[in-house]
Amino acid sequence: MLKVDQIDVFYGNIQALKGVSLEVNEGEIVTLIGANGAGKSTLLKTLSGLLKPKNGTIQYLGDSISGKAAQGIVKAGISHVPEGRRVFANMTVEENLELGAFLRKDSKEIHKDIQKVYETFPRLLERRKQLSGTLSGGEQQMLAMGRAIMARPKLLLLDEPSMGLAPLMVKTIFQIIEDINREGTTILLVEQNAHMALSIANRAYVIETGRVIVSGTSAELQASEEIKKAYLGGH
Amino acid sequence: MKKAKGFWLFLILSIIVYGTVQFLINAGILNPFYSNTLIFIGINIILAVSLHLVIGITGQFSIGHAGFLAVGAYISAIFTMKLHLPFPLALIVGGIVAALAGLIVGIPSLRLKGDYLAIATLGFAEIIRIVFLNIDYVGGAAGMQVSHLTTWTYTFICLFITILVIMNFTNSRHGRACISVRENEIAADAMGINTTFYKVIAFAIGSFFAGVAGGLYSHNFYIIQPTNFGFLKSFDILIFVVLGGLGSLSGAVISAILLTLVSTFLQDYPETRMIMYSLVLVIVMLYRPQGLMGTREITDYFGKWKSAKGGN
Amino acid sequence: MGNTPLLQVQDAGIQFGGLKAVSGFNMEIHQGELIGLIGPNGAGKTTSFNLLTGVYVPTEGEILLEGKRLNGLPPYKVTRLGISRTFQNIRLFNELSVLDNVKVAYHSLAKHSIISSIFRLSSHFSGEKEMEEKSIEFLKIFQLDKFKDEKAKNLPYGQQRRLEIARALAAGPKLLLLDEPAAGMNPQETHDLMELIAFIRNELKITILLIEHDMNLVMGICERIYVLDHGQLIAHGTPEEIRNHPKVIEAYLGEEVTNDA
Amino acid sequence: MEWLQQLINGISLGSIYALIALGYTMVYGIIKLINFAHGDVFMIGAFIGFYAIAGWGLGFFPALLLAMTVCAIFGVLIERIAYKRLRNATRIAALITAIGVSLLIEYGVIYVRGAQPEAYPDVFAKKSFDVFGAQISSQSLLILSVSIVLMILLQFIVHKTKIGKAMRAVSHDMDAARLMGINVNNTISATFAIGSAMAGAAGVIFGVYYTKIDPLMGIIPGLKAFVAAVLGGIGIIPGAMVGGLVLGVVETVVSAFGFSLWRDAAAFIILILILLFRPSGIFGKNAREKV
Amino acid sequence: GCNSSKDAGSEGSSSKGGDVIKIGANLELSGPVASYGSGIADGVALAVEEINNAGGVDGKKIEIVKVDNKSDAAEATNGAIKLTSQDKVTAIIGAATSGNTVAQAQIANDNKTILVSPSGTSPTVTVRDDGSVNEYVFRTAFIDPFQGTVAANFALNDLKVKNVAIYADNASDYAKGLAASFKETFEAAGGKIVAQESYVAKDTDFRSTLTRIKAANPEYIFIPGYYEEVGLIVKQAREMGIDVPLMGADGWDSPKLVELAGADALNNTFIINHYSSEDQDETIQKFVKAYGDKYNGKSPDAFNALGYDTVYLLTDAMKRAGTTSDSEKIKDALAATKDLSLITGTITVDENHHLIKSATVLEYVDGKQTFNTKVNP
Ligand SMILES: Nc1ncnc2c1ncn2[C@@H]1O[C@H](COP(=O)(O)OP(=O)(O)OP(=O)(O)O)[C@@H](O)[C@H]1O
Ligand SMILES: Nc1ncnc2c1ncn2[C@@H]1O[C@H](COP(=O)(O)OP(=O)(O)OP(=O)(O)O)[C@@H](O)[C@H]1O
Ligand SMILES: [Mg+2]
Ligand SMILES: [Mg+2]
Repeated sequence: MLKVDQIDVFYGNIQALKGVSLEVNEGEIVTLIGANGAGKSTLLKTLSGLLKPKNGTIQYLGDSISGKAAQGIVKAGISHVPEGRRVFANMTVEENLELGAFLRKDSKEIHKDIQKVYETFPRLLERRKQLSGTLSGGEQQMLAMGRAIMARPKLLLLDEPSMGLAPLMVKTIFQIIEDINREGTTILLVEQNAHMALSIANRAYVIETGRVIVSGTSAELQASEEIKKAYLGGH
Repeated sequence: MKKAKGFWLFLILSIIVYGTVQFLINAGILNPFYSNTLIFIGINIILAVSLHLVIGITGQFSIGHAGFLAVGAYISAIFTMKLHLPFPLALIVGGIVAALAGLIVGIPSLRLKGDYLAIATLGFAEIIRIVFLNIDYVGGAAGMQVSHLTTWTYTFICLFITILVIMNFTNSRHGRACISVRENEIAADAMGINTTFYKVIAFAIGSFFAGVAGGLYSHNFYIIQPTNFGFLKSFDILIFVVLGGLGSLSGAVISAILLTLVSTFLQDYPETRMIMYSLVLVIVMLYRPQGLMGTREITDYFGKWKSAKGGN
Repeated sequence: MGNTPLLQVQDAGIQFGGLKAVSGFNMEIHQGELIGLIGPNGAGKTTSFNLLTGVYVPTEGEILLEGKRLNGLPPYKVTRLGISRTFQNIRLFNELSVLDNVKVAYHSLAKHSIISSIFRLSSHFSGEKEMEEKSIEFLKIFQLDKFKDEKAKNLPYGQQRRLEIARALAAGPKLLLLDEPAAGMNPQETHDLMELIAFIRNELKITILLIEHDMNLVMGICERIYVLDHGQLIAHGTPEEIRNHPKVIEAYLGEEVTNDA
Repeated sequence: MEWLQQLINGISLGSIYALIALGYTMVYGIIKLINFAHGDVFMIGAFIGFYAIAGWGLGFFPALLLAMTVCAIFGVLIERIAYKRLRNATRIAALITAIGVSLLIEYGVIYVRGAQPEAYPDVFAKKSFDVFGAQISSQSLLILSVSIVLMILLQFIVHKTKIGKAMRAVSHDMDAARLMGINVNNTISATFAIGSAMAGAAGVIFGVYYTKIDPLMGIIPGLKAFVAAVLGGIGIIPGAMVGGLVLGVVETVVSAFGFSLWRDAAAFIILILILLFRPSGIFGKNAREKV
Repeated sequence: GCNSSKDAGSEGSSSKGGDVIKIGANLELSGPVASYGSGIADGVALAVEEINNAGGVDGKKIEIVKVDNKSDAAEATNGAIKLTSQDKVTAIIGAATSGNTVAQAQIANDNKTILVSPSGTSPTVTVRDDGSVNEYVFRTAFIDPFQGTVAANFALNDLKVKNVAIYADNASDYAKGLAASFKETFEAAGGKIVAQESYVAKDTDFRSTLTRIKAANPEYIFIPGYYEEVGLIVKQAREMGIDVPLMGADGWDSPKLVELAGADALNNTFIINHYSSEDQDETIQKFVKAYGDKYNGKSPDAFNALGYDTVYLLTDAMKRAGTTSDSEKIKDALAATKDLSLITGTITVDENHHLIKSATVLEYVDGKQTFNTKVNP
């Protein structure tokens, strides 16, 4: 579905990604783990068109999307839930959801999808008229995910969805990720919480200082002593 | 150690600059046009550096600096012209009264931020101007005639003191406190910084020197009128600071020199003067939005150059 | 010190418009303790830190530090009395160097006046020198001294969190408040952080109150834990008690408490 | 009667300020730029309207539409050329650029046509209505109603239409807006187009009402409109309307008491006082930074 | 535009220096009163062009060195220093406003450079606070007290009004001076000022103050100021139903006034002037035509005419002094100017360097200035 081949990404003169390659197949949950500053968010931003790779190609459903503008990529079916949620603070929950469907024209279906998001996240229904800036962290995370789903993506990019969430909420969020995936959305998940991530993912990549250093199935990684030591806090 | 060295360098450099210019004036090599341009540059540097403390260091978005210039100009003119007191005293009193005005203007800064503070400071400056417009004692709209007392020596001494004081203030725990207010007021507060105090102090010191500049200004240009101190004048000063690089003292100095020269040079092209001036402004901002110096100081380059040499 | 607790919070609370973000909050912390504060997102944890540090003025109740009332004091005075903190969303002085970030926190402990700095009197030099030396000592504890001339914004995320803690310590607190210090860290980094927190408490003898969602960390090092939900205290006790508290499980931990690692 | 008349005077003056402030506040609301060139776009609009009416003999409404169109294009050009590069720069750098652009427009126009003023021809038969002995001119009614209609229209655009939602999204977080599929450049252009068209309309109406236009005419109304926008809560559309009216009435009342020389000072004093009690303006939400 | 032609005077400029007369023009070409300064510059350019085409003065062509003082006193000072010490001009024309002229007066005196203000009407331009005269400073316009007195006498004797209002531009010392002398003369003769109000240049809305004035029921309103605002004041006053006679001075004189106020509104208004562009006098019509030819058919206003006259005032003195460079002699010749006939009147310079020139009272009838009375000083 998605094939990233040898991409280099720069911030000014700083190279954040160095020849990164990876693949995501239809229907999978793939997770990307790695230390702070490894370049995980940078990769997702490149996939969703916020950054442009200097070298390398990105193929999505057979077409090249490297260097394409963000709105085109959204239209093609990739939604990105950014790090730190980035909800539109001065707009209501419902307006945020509507914005998620910005490129869609089928207002009836949009309305239905909003109801569906409310079913998935009953908390959002309670708060639908509240300005999203006043929501708690967990609520904002739900909103950010709901907003991304509103675009009916085929591929959902999630950047640290569990950050700053209470344990119960983390469980809920991971549950929802699995549900979304079960309903047919492919997922690329960036996580610090490697335990949880590996427990739901099919495959994983480990990224360090801008390079992919290890990849494999979740089971393989969970079993690896080195990975355990470095990312799972196994000591 | 490093800073002490910087100080001596500054002192020696100052003496050389002063001495050379004074010699050239005495020898008649610098005609009045050039010496007057130098005085004007000096005044503009004082204004730029004093505003730099408020905006560049403390991060208080003040766009009404001409108001303090006006206070200093009028008060000092009253002292020399009406009360017949000596010029140096007039300069100091002009500065002090401007500093008091700065204290008052500093108060809204305790509650206002960003653009709201900006418009409030601009409003204060306009109020000050309108007050002078309505006082017949200082000539109202017609303005007040002032004797020419400003000389290169006075200008240089004031300039020297301004830079020294603001530099010393900035490079101390107090300056750091101001910068921390600029960087993150909430965190500064949480670290035990009395943010209120430092904001007001920055306004007071900044306006003191703007007031001194006002005294030099009024005694250099024969007449002062309220229209000399409108918001466009404030913008001029603001432009020095931003173009030089917010937070960079040497940047403020350099851009005050450059812009004054550009403006003087453009006097020969009256029809296109303002067009060229505004183009310079826009183009510099487009290609160097961080200003000429960014947040660096000229000594940083100097230091780098030196250490590079040392490394070889 | 006697028996007066270091910090007493009595029925404190605050309202934003109609919303009671925190109400009837009671807490006692004694010298040398390491206490956790947990609760679901939006429970009011950060808000209660804001009450303690003077960012918000409580609309009800009392806050006492060593018996002294803190209500209504501005944050900088609270800090000078002995409470300092870190922020949930990092708030460093980005353009200042790492060293200067710490020096700012030393500000209120230094004595030299504006006049002495402007005229470069000897008290200025001695004051600045002392600040510099002490700041570097702190940076060394946190192994940040090698970055001392780097701008704070250029540090990697994990180091920025450490610098925030270093800076808070430099303000000379009796009580240190940490708001989600492990957020965004991977398990290994979290583990290092736990050791650091233990060191601060054990070696530097500073009392600590921390908010954290990482149960390994909270349960692993805190002696007592307070649990907030919807602005109300719902439980309080040792980690063991909290882990099995039905209300806490329902509101926060979820059914089965996984205790991995 | 005198007081009723003064109130009417104040509202007429205030609706001019409001008219300019609406476009000002809208642009500010979306990209947080104090667009000092807004007053100059207003001036350009006034001149286009003048040449259209006096030179080419167009009627008022065609001239108004023409001025709005040209100003919209002009506004978009200004944004694309001067402001776009500065989106990620500091706010103050953008402000200085705006001041530069403002000077450039003013003196560009002076270079082309000189500094002398121009007088708008009369386009409406003058009519005054008598209300309890006070005079209301048809023109001031026109201005007031145009301002109110435009305010409602703007409020509708920003809050109810899709482009409006896109604008608000962009104003809060450009990258997140991109992730929704919003074309940020086009959205900002649309904002400038609408804001500048409003300024153009205000220019023509100003010309018709006050007759005199000149290349520097935008400076003071631009500043007053900025004050009005801040007074109402900058970025808030009804705030600009109310701010403009308050400013107009305050100035008029001060003059009515015989302190006409103090009226600008009074306007600023009111501004500062309101800001001290409501630091984000009359309608502004007192959004304290969440810690 | 007309800009390329503005510099016509400097055609043939050469660096030889000997065969040109360098005259500085230190004017408000940008900033708030740019329209006054550029108006003068246009008039100056026309006169210079005429003189140079006719062979110059004493065979030498005039070269104008323009500086823009941005309507700011500090810049005016800078400009004057530049003109005297860099360009070494013989004389400086400028500035348009009294304040910006005063800013140059001392420099002109110190450097023995002649300074002529075309439109600075405040007595302080030529006479210092201590009563001494600025030797090198002259003017082309009359001083304020004179016009104020003329207006007051006209109101008393010709219009026979007793209760009047004054509405003056407070941002110009010109208008304030006029208002003060009007008041003094009028009250001394037993008249009553029922309302005295001010506005500030660049205002556009005068309705609230006019409402106040209306409430005081004056029989006549004296409005010293410049046409840009006066046009709006007259228009707004008439719209509000104020139909008493209105009167002003030379600052009103501009064809723009008629456009701004409208011909109807101007009926029953009076103006004191140096001259009238409607005056059928031959030289005046020649000037009006020449001006129109040079500037796309524009009709000259008072600033254009005063700028134009200033050049002729200067060259007349040079001719009489028999030198184009000895400023001391030219200064003496200027001070001795007597009955020189210019567009804006026949002038004589008095011991204070004030002008003695006749004034004309004109009445607007359907947008045309018609002759009413002539007043001699
Ligand atoms: N806007 C930027 N400008 C310059 N450098 C940047 C920028 N954003 C990120 N970087 C740098 O790029 C590198 C990769 O950052 P990235 O945000 O992708 O890391 P990450 O793996 O997502 O880390 P985290 O776990 O902290 O989210 C880091 O070294 C970071 O400092
Ligand atoms: N300044 C404020 N104005 C209005 N509501 C506020 C304000 N500050 C906090 N709140 C509200 O108070 C509640 C508690 O917020 P708080 O930030 O204390 O939560 P928290 O427990 O720290 O959650 P998290 O774990 O997500 O950080 C939330 O509902 C929040 O929206
Ligand atoms: Mg990341
Ligand atoms: Mg929190």
